[in-house]
Amino acid sequence: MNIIHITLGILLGGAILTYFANKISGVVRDLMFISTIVVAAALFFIKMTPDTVAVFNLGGITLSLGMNHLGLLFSIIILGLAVLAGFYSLPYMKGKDNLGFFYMNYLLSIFGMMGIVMSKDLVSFFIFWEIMTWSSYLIVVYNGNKANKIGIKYILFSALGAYSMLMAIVMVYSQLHSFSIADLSAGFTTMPASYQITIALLLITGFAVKAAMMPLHVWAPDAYSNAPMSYTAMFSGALSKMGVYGLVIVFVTMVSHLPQNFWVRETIAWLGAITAGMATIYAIFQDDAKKLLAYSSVAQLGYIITGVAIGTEISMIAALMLSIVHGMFKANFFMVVGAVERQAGTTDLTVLTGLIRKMPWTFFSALMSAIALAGIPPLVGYVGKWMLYESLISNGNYILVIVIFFASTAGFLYVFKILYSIFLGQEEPEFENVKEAPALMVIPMVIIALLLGFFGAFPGYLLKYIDNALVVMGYPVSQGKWWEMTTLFNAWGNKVSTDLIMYTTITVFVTIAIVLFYRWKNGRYVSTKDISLSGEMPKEDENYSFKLDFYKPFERAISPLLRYKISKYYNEFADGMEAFFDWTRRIYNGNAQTYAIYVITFLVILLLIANNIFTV
Amino acid sequence: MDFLIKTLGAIATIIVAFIVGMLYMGINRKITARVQNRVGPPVWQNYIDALKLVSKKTSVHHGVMQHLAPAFLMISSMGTLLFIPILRGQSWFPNLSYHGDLIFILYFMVLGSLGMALGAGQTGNPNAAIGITRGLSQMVGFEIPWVMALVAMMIQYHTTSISDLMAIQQQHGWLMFQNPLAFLAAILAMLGMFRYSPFDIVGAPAELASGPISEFGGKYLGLMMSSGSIFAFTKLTLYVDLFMGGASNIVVLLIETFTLYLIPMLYGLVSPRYRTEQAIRYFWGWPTVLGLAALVYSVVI
Amino acid sequence: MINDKNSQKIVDIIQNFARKHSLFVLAYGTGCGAIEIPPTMTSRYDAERFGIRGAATPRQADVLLITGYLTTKTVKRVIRVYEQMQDPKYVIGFGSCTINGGMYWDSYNTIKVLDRYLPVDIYINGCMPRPEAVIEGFIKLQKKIMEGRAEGAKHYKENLEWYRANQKKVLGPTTPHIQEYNW
Amino acid sequence: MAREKVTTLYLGPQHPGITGNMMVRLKVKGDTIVGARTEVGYLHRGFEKLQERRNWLQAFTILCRFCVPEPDPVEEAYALAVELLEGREVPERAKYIRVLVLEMARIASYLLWYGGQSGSAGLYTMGQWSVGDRNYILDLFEDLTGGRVYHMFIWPGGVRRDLPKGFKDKAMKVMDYLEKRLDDYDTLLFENSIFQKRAKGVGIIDKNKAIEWGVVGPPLRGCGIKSDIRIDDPYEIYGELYEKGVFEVHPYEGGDVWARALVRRFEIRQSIKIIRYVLDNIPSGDFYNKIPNPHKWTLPKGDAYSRVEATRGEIGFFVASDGSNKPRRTHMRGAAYVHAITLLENILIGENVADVSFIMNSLGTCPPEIER
Amino acid sequence: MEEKKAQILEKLQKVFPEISETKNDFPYNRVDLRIEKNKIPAILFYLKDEMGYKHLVHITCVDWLEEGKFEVIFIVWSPVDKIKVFVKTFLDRNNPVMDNVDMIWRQANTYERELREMFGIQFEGLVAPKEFILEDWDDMPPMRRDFDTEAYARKRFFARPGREDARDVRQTIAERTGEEIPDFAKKYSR
Repeated sequence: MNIIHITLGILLGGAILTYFANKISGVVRDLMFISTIVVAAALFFIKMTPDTVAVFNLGGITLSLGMNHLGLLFSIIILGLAVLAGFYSLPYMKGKDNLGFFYMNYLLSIFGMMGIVMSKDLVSFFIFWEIMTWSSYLIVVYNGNKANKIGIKYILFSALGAYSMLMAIVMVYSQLHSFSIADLSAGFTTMPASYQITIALLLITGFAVKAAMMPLHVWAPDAYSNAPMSYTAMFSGALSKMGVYGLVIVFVTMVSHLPQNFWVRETIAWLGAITAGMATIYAIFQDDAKKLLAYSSVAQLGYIITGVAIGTEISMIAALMLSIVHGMFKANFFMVVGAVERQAGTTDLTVLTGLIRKMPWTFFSALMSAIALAGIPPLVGYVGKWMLYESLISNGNYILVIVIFFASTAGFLYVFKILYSIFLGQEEPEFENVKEAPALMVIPMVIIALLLGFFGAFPGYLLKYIDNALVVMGYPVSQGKWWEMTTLFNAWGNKVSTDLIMYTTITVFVTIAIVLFYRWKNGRYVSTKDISLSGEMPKEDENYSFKLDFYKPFERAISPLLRYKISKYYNEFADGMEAFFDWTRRIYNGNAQTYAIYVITFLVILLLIANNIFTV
Repeated sequence: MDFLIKTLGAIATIIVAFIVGMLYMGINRKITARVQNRVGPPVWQNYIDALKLVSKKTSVHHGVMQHLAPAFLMISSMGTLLFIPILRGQSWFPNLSYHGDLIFILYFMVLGSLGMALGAGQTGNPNAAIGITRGLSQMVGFEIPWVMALVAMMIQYHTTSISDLMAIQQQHGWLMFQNPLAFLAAILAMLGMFRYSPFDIVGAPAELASGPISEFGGKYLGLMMSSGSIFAFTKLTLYVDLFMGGASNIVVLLIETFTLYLIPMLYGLVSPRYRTEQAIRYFWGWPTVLGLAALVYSVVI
Repeated sequence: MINDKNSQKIVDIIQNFARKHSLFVLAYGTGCGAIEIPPTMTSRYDAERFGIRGAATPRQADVLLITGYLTTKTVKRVIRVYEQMQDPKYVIGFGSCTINGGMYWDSYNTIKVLDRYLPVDIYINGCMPRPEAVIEGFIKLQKKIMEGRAEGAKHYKENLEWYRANQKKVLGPTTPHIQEYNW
Repeated sequence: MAREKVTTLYLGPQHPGITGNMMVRLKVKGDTIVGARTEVGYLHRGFEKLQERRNWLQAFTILCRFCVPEPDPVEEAYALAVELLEGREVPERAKYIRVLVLEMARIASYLLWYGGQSGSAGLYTMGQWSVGDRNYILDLFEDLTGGRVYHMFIWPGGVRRDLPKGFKDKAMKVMDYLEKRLDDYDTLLFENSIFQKRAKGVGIIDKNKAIEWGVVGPPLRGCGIKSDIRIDDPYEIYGELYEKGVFEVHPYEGGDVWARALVRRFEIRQSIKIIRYVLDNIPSGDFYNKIPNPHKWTLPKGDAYSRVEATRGEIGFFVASDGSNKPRRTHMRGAAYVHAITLLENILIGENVADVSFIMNSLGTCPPEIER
Repeated sequence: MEEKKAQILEKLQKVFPEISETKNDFPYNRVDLRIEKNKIPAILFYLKDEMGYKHLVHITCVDWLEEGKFEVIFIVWSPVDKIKVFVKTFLDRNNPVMDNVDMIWRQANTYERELREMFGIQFEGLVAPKEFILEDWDDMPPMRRDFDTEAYARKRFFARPGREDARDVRQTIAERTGEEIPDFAKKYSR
């Protein structure tokens, strides 16, 4: 009985108890839910030491779990976000139906994720992966019938990923007669070359689905935007990182030994960059805050995939840094949108307007997340971006830099769009009674916002963990070579001092703010109706906020690019696929029993594998 | 003591930048007037304008973001100034130039635009919002050739530090001759960066009634004007550092920056304004081709 | 230190000097006088010599130049624009029509006496005043500013009720709510 | 009331881009215009009512305020209408002087247009040059009429004054100067690729519908239709001049801003040619067929309508008399009356916000002649 | 030109026997005709579509107060014939209602809005915002003959002293300052 048993046990037990507590009363359920997360997280962070190992026995298969520094890094993201989003979801989900079910799945998906990062063999990895997938699927369809189609898209793509992963596992087992990941990385080079490349590609496919890489991203925007926002914070912030986690392992342990190493890396890096570019462009033209952020998540994951795929030391640091930071600011952004949805009743950017004075704290955290998302110094989003660029440039991927840079610059466009449309612009009477979100929702957001600033000045606190994780993966210690507590280095020895940047920024800002506040009484607040409308009076039925087709000129400029709109073909493809797999729908119809059958089928297959049925 | 000297040096740098930037804008107005067959205002007109704007008795705002917009602008103008070397090999102006590099500068220069955009957005003026969308779109346009030129230089000399680039130019000669393609791409991007005609689409008066700044008056406008002049000097100094090897004393610096400043100014005098999409396509046309050529050149060399 | 009377005087002189030499004129051609503004601003007459330049919106402007007659429909807009301008602000009545109605003395749609509705600092007479006259008017205004006598805005603030009553008389009971003017 | 989703953008009345004191209420989606409505009335002085209260000659003094950039064609239209109504003959010399004045006004107005068109596109140097050079024409006017902007020169029955001494030399000098300058303008504006990019394909008027829609003047000639009141419905000596080949009327195909700009570029040179010819060939004789005491000057009952080609297009003047010494009714039709309202509202749909002011300038919108 | 003018009238009279009064003895290219108000759209359609009078020059109205009538005049022009046709009709001043013609020429819409506002003529089926030029107008339509603009201006606006009697400014100045009006000035003053 060690901390791994305890954590997983608390999470699993908490999930079941929460479901039953719902029958008793809502308060008990909420308490159960939040205490499960908090206790699990607290125990985990206090007690967990790397190299802890645990073994479960499950019907003939031995599931071995363990913790290393890479897993620890990702569990920081998972549990950290889980605590914050857990508190957030209490007021957010208040008054909705079927909450026991929701919270159970919530906890189950955390359970799944924690299992993944602790898995030491492929079977347990796969089992936890599926638990995570199903629980997240059930939350995606939680919002009702409309979500069903979206859920089917999600589960179809996940199944694709799962099947390819399963196939890879079968192939590994057929070669090595072991499920252990350690054995896999040790014995990978002994496999035939064709097996090596096939296994690597299959696993990459499986993980790329979760990480929403470009050809496989189609499910992501819908699924992200349809789950309740308190879960999407987890979904986009942590769950998608499981794909990154898988990719990191694949690239470190397998791809680097491949003879086709270079081409695989380049291809995936380019796919990541194209994901970033295209998803950014789609995000720019979204009119719904959730959709916009969903596409933005896809774009950010594109940077991370590129970083992972390049696979040099600094690019790996960059990718992991970006993973953590993306988890923070994107979770925060989704929470902001959730707060706005709860308070103002909509997330339609063409309807929302002028909430800044109603929801100042929400705006503050949105602003901080936006600056971090755009990668602007002095916030922490900059650190990862900087390292990514440096790695790409020093690695010779010059055109890739330009593509990523384009995506990043175009990112300012949607960042501004979402901030402007929700919080700025005209203050209209229909949002007159909007209030700031409850404290339980605001505090997690503000905490993340402040953390973004803190890590911006002292990125070393995060880089320390990343460094440990890299050492586990076989990279040399990078502290002092690539970073110090407040300084970043590139391949040529040039450096950036983050704390100085932060201090300078704050000094200038505060000085000018004092100048501005001097003789404060000369300034006067006027309402947004008192603007110079060319001398005309504003009319009630006319709209002076600029909302529709926000980036029309940009759209016109890139219209040659948009002509080959991939999503169009994808939609056709997806439609065709849905029609073709019409019978599949009967299986994936959202009915619990069918999923039970699905689960059992997978387990049976696994058991069969375990008992050497498929031995070649 | 060291800290004190640095602080004083930083303040001195900012003051010099303010004075020189304002002076350049005054000279710009004077030259514009001469080209237009006029006498034009005195060169110190801009100082008077700024003083008047700051000494306005009232200034209204529509909320905290508009109130703080000049502060955000100042971060990127003053901050960038502090992170680039002003003079080469001098113990004067000892600022923070050794703690930032090109990619950092690239991003840091955007913060002001974002803050300004938020401030203008809060006014609720539709003209301001349209102006911002134009400005951000245009920024995506000119950043591409600009970053291409920078990457070309980085890979040519294997450094991202501005002071290193300056030192290298001491040995090898000016970068504008070492990699002329990158210089051309950067200069064309500079036209967009300065937002003079034909790229003054953000605040086009005849179209948007001065766009984002249409609700800013009094001290806000005055501070924004000052920030603009500091930023102009900053950008020029950055170009001088990158392509003309920096300057060893202030006179050379003034000559070099002013020569560069003439390019967007004179080009603007005889050009009508582009529409937004035309401007973006312009930047993605020849400047980007030049930038790519510069990349190829620096890889080959 | 600022509160000290003598230093306040010096500050005033500096500020008045700046205000005098930097007049941003709001681009609002209210009447036919607008036709002489382009010549005034362009190459032969070049008002920019004196620091006079155009401003696009009322927030940035110092001088409201009423170029000619004001119809009742325009009066409403002009008042709104004037109240959106920032202190200190000046009004110049341009052309005979602003002084006494000019040739529209019996028109049913134009106001005759501008200073009943807005505080006018300088009148420029003539129909139409030549660019030289316009520049002369501006220089008169500059003198007044330097002497600290161009305090139309203060007068407007102090006699707001009287002005409001006059405005109401022209604009009628359907006068729309004008944004609060309370500083 | 529910708020609309499209953004409303007011272009005017207080806006640097608007031509005069009017307003275009734009409904925009992105920066594409999906609806436009012109609102006028900011300049309505009730001129026609005031003219009814004044006698035939006093009514004339108000006229030049109808359209400020170019007052002379309005005076000409009124004089023509009164002359048609009364049947009064105009001496030959007066006709020449009138043509001289009208063409000078045309040049002045086109020079202002150069400024407006390029200023709305952000090329301020052009405006500074052309508006500055316009002062030379205004100097000539001052010499000739005593007024810089308002001339009140073309009276019913002739013109107010004869040509002053040495006027011909001065005018010829100005024309020489202007011809030189016009080449500079071409270099700066018409050969500028950015201006061409901006102007081509913007604000297109359908050629087949143009006449029905009431398009007149340079915009109609910019649609490729050869139509000019000076040759279709000739007044003064324009018919003769055209037959003698002193000036030409050249339509340009396209119907966009660029074609309209080319029309104006061509016509300003034609005006210089006309002025040269008139100054060279002006006959001697009387310049004024004197009218009786204006207070007792009555016109026969009836109505008349006169048409004059101004720079913006056709200007018409309707006068009705009840036999007394005051007009019963006067009514002016300006080109902008159609151009700035029904035409503008329709061609703006689908255009860019950036081009509104540009298109308005190319149509020659002049609000005072809409609302009078 | 004379024959052409006669032909036009002849052709029109054949199709529209209701034409009550014609006049084509002008010494220039103009033809007049008068018709019942309910035939106006028909004749304008005919002129435009069949006879090539494509260009609507003008729509105006004259208030004949003494006779109690409004005279509405449509002027059309053919670029081919180069002749103006004046189509006139009388409306009852107390009930000025007539048909809307903006489906023939859409710019007629503007003219009709003006006539509706300035004379109070109602065009049946005219779709346009109520206000065109005037804003918040509360008196009778101002272009009617019985509207006294001077009295209205006196009532509504302030007048600068010296101008309220609308007499010669020079006289006022002379009275105020004791100057003599010079003879040449007196000659031209009323």
